[in-house]
Amino acid sequence: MTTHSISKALHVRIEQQRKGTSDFLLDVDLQIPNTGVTALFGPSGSGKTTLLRCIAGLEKKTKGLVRLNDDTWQNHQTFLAPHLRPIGYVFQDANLFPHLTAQENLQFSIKRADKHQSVISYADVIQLMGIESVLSQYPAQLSGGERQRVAIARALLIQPKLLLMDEPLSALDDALKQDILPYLEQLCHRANIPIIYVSHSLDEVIRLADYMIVLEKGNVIEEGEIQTLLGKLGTTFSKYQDASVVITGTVSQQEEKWGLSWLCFSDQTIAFKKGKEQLGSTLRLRIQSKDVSLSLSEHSDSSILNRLTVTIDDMISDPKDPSMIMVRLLAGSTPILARITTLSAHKLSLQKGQTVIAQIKSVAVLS
Amino acid sequence: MTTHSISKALHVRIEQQRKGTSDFLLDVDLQIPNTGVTALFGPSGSGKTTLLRCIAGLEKKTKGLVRLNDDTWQNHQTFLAPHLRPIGYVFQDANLFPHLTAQENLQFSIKRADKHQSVISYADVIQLMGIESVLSQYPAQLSGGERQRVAIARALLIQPKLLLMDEPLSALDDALKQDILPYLEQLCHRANIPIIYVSHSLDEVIRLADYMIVLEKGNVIEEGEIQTLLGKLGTTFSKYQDASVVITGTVSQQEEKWGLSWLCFSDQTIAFKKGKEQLGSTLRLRIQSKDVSLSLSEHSDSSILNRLTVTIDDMISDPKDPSMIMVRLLAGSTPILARITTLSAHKLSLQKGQTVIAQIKSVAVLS
Amino acid sequence: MLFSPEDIGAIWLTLKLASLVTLLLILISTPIAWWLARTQSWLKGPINAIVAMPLVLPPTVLGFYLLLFLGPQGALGQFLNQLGFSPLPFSFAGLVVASMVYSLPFVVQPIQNAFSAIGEGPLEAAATLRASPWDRFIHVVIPLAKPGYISAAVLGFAHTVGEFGVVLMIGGNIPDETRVISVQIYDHVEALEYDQAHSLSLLMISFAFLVLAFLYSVQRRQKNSAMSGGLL
Amino acid sequence: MLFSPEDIGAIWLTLKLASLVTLLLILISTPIAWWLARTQSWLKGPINAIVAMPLVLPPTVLGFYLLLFLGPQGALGQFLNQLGFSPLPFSFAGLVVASMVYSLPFVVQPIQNAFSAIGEGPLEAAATLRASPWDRFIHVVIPLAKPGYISAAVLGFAHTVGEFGVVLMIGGNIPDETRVISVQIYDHVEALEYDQAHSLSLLMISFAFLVLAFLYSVQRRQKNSAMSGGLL
Amino acid sequence: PSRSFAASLHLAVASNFISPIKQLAQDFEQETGQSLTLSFGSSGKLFAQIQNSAPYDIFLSADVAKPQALVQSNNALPNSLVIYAKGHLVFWSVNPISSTSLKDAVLNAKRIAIANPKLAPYGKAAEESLTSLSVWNDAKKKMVQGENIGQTYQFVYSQNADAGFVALSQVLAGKTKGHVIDIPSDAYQQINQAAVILSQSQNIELAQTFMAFLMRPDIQAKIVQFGYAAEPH
Ligand SMILES: Nc1ncnc2c1ncn2[C@@H]1O[C@H](COP(=O)(O)OP(=O)(O)OP(=O)(O)O)[C@@H](O)[C@H]1O
Ligand SMILES: Nc1ncnc2c1ncn2[C@@H]1O[C@H](COP(=O)(O)OP(=O)(O)OP(=O)(O)O)[C@@H](O)[C@H]1O
Ligand SMILES: [Mg+2]
Ligand SMILES: [Mg+2]
Repeated sequence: MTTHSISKALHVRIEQQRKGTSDFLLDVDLQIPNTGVTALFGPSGSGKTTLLRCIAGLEKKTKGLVRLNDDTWQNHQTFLAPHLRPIGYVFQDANLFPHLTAQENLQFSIKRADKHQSVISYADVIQLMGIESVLSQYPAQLSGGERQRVAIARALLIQPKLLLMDEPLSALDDALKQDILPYLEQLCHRANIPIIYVSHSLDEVIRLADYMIVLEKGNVIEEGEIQTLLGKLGTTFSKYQDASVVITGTVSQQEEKWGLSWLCFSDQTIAFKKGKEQLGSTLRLRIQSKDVSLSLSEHSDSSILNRLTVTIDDMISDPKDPSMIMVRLLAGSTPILARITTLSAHKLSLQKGQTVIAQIKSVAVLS
Repeated sequence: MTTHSISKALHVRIEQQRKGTSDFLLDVDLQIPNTGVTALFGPSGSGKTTLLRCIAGLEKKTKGLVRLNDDTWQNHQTFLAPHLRPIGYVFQDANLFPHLTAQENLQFSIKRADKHQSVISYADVIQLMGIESVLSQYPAQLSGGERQRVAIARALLIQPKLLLMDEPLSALDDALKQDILPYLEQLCHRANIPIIYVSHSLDEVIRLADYMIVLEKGNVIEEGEIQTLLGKLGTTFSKYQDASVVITGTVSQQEEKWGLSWLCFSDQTIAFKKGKEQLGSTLRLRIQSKDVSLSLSEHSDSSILNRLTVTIDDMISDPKDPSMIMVRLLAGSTPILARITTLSAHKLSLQKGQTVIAQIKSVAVLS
Repeated sequence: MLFSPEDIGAIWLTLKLASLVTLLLILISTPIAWWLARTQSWLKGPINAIVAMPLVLPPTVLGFYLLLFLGPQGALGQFLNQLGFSPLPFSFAGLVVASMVYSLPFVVQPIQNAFSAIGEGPLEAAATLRASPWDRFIHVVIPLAKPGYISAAVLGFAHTVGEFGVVLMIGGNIPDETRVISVQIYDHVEALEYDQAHSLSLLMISFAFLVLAFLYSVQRRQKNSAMSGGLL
Repeated sequence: MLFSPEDIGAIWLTLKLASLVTLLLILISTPIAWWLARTQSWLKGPINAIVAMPLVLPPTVLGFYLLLFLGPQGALGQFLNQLGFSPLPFSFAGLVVASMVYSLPFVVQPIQNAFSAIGEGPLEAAATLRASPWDRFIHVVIPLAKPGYISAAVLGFAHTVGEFGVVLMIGGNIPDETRVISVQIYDHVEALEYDQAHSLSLLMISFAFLVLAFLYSVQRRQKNSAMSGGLL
Repeated sequence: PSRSFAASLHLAVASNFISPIKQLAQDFEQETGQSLTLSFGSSGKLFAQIQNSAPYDIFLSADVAKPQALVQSNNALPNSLVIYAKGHLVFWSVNPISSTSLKDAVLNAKRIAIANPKLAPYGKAAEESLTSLSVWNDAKKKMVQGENIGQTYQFVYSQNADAGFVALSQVLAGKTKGHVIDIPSDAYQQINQAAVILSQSQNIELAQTFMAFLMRPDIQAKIVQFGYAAEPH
């Protein structure tokens, strides 16, 4: 291991042995950006929860270093107790106080919150989480999703400087996620609270995260900016089927009538569902590889609005699934991935360097 | 309420008041098919868990009727205790016995299993759930996902006649889901064990379920065959964005080289990733509306293999999202949904009754 | 020799009495504690209080009332007599009954608290796994209530060993039948035979210490293997 | 009048003693129980056993040893004397100390079991919510251990009220200073004043019953509102 | 802690003398205006307390041995020792006794209560009486022992024992008179109860006054009326 000296970041270098029969050893050395959302991704049992617990100081026998910005929470000689670390923690199993009602659980947090940094308002959180009507119930009287929402609210109301969230939305339906995600997104960007976010949903991760860490068997196997990781062929994501790229550009046109906006990047434009973005603002869009098809010529009688002229940069077939091939395209300098059948690639005689039309059925706005 | 007299089905007619501050009342009258998977869908707090508990007999003060096939479990005069109902139950929070190791938890189930009906083998379940290495650990020493997998294994090993699963896969990553889902699918079709499956993931639901119930505030707001529900415009699914249809047909061609098979239905053929299906067998495929694009003419130079000639049956715009329009197509008599931008529909001047080409980027095999 | 034959008789008798009483108390306290832990009835408060009642009276006085109650004029005494039982006072059986009455609260309370702490979860899980109420009780409730049972056994056993007022009264100090160690030590103290009293006390304390330390260590070891390290 | 002035003095004294002892015991048992519930040390077994030791000796004998220990010749007695304390035996303070020793296990055990049952979850949650160890203890541990505290208070109070052997030995049966009801009843019985003994016993029992029944009912009501109906 | 009782006289009294001393204390208080504080307990317990500096002025024991031992150990004033009462043993039953002969009565009874001969002088006397009638071994089998004479009385009173050897003073004090067989005083050694003034008393003068009061013929006569033996035999 090397010694790092970046000051403005969450620096975690940890070794943590799990007593027990499966000799699990978490051994990581991470520099996590101190803004935005860092996704923690990995199969069940890979050590995600253990890592969060180490950062929070809940594992006492941890060897290593934990430092947020200039504050050392833990090294070979210090160990800051968990209650002195300015974190918010959403436990995987909610972990509400059983003797307190939902409201009292929140009050517990509010009473002990950092008064100097009141970024998060009670009314906002309650309304967002939709827990108004269950506030007087005890945890045993809440549904699974209600418990989880109260737990998120509780962790937010402590006004943390670092938010650790262990699969916070797993028990929630999509509609609710759609309400809560943008708030979390906004919050972390506005309040400058870095979030470490464990999730099994690649969708959620891509939507929320700027940085990404993939764990396997206690080791970091992939780490980096989400854009970089997503654009790379052959990363762990190939496992997760829907590889994507994120493109950044400026909003160049908006049409209220059609509910669409256009993003301009690398001399190309791409249409997307209009949201609250301003004309001229910078925006990130996600393009999933499975939404991209290729054609040799441009077809104007198709319902697919986005047809970009691109060159084929690379083609990789998936060893596990020979029926599919991943094609890396360059739209100017911007990489785009297309996942097509091997048969199509053959029929169209696709070659590296060839110029083709990338038809993009739908795009998702990221921020 | 009317009196039903269908004998071969799970019949649930229940009223269940939740004591507490939020006057929650579950009031349902359902005929659930006695084979296959029935998905229970609905926002957090809508009463899904409560309904499962009532069916299992865990709520004592329930008024109503529960009948599986010809066995009455509960009516105005009888109440079969939970341990006499031949069910398997996966609790939302795993609910393993804390004093027993994972293995002992499974043994607990095996010892009490129905010996006459040993459809589910221990070795299969252990291997499938990937819990071999953690069998000697206590629940407190398991990760969230491990706990959940042990709980599924435990519920399967009781050899139930009806399986109630409350968000069984919520803590698992996609890769693991991809392993477990087909097994569950297969199991329920082979062993004729009906499953009632609570899930927040529409993907999971569509993949697994044959029948579907949508709850809201304790009431059933939608109910029916999944194919029917998915094909209907304006059902609750419009909320969940990725409406789909399911088509059934015969496998008409297979090419090992390309890893593809073709399904024939209503005089059309459609290519899909080859799996284990046999030539000539009947199969179901799912087509998501967002994967379907329309063009006025056929383009043979496109990477999109599936181009069906269809007629436009109906067009509905989403009041919440004016940028998009849902187009219902008929391929012969088979409905297909396409979600395209309003702008495209306008540009192509789409009309009811018009014949167009439906380009389908990818399809998912269901069974 | 350090101990007289009388002392040794008393030691055996005490062990027999305390073991039997503890065993019986655990058996009868279990349903009582279960009922108290689970019931929603308004009777819970009063019955809980009644269970604790024997504690409130001084042991000799309790013994006196038991004597009246169990004697030939007493309600229970006459009843038992009609059923053909020989009278309880001044017999080993009588000692057992009296000790049980007196130690009941110490056994019921820890078990009851342990039962209450279990909650619905494990019981519901067991019910969905075809475990009948009895099966659930044996294989889920009792193992989960183990710390409560250990406390109950320790308090019940120790209290029976040390008990004395009631025993003296109901037992009548009959060698090998009702003269337990506590009485024997008391006699030594009263007779100013302090040396004998010291050695018997020491024996009793050492023995009890070893038994209890062993019991608690076993419990600790098991628990450690099931739980992870502590916070705080 | 039913009760003599002496009886009434004894009643007051008993209430004072039992309340004080219960209060002090709860205070000192809390850290002991906490340590015992949380420690991984091998000392846990032995110390647990030591806490239960006072139970094993007959009360009068325990009183006798306390007398030796606290008296002018005793180790602790001499030590306290050097510190300028007046001697403990035959004083109310001595009664308090002796009763505490004797009732200690009944207070420690239920609290300890309640602490053990809490588990790490709530403590960890509190720690991540900036609650210091002390804050966690007051606002999480103690409320969650409430049933244990109630048991502890009941057993401790009742046992102190009914105790008698130790009290008689250490206290010396001095009116208004160390003559508690239990001793007073005993004296009535010895003096063959059975009527007085009966009425005092009845008073004690009724009073204790009412207090306990009230306590338990309060506990029950609170619990009901927090939990849902039972299985089984 | 307040030691307010230093002003009054504090008596440690063996439990079997509770009833008489309560009466006598009233008499003494009326006579002298001095108040008495009474503490009861078994002689053995009181002895142990006195050895550990219990704040008593006078010890009224149920035997002679313990006061003597206190004198020996300088805990009591040597020349203050007096015999203040002599016990009178009787054979007592709540129900009518089948025979007037003590021997037959003993043989006919199913359970006989006596006080522990090792601890209680009345128990020792009972043993001597039974031995002198040569029925000790027969009686032993059906014997239950009370720790003291008070418990022995309760065994008989509750009718768990058919009969027992108790003090006459108890039978006279109790409400249930029952049936009595007197035991000749030559069947057992005298049950002497001795009193001493304790060395640590701050109130020796008053203590001496009380001892004198206790031994006064009229008071002694009163004690006999309570059921104690009249004169030495
Ligand atoms: N207290 C413990 N004692 C022993 N082993 C443990 C303990 N807690 C966790 N483990 C093991 O450590 C490994 C990592 O667990 P962890 O909870 O960090 O996984 P995770 O990545 O959060 O998984 P999931 O997504 O399933 O929650 C697992 O294999 C688990 O069995
Ligand atoms: N024991 C209880 N006492 C009072 N109210 C309860 C109790 N349990 C659940 N409720 C309420 O009943 C409603 C339905 O709860 P239920 O657990 O069935 O929801 P659910 O559909 O399973 O939700 P989720 O997806 O969040 O698990 C909720 O509003 C909840 O607050
Ligand atoms: Mg985890
Ligand atoms: Mg639920």
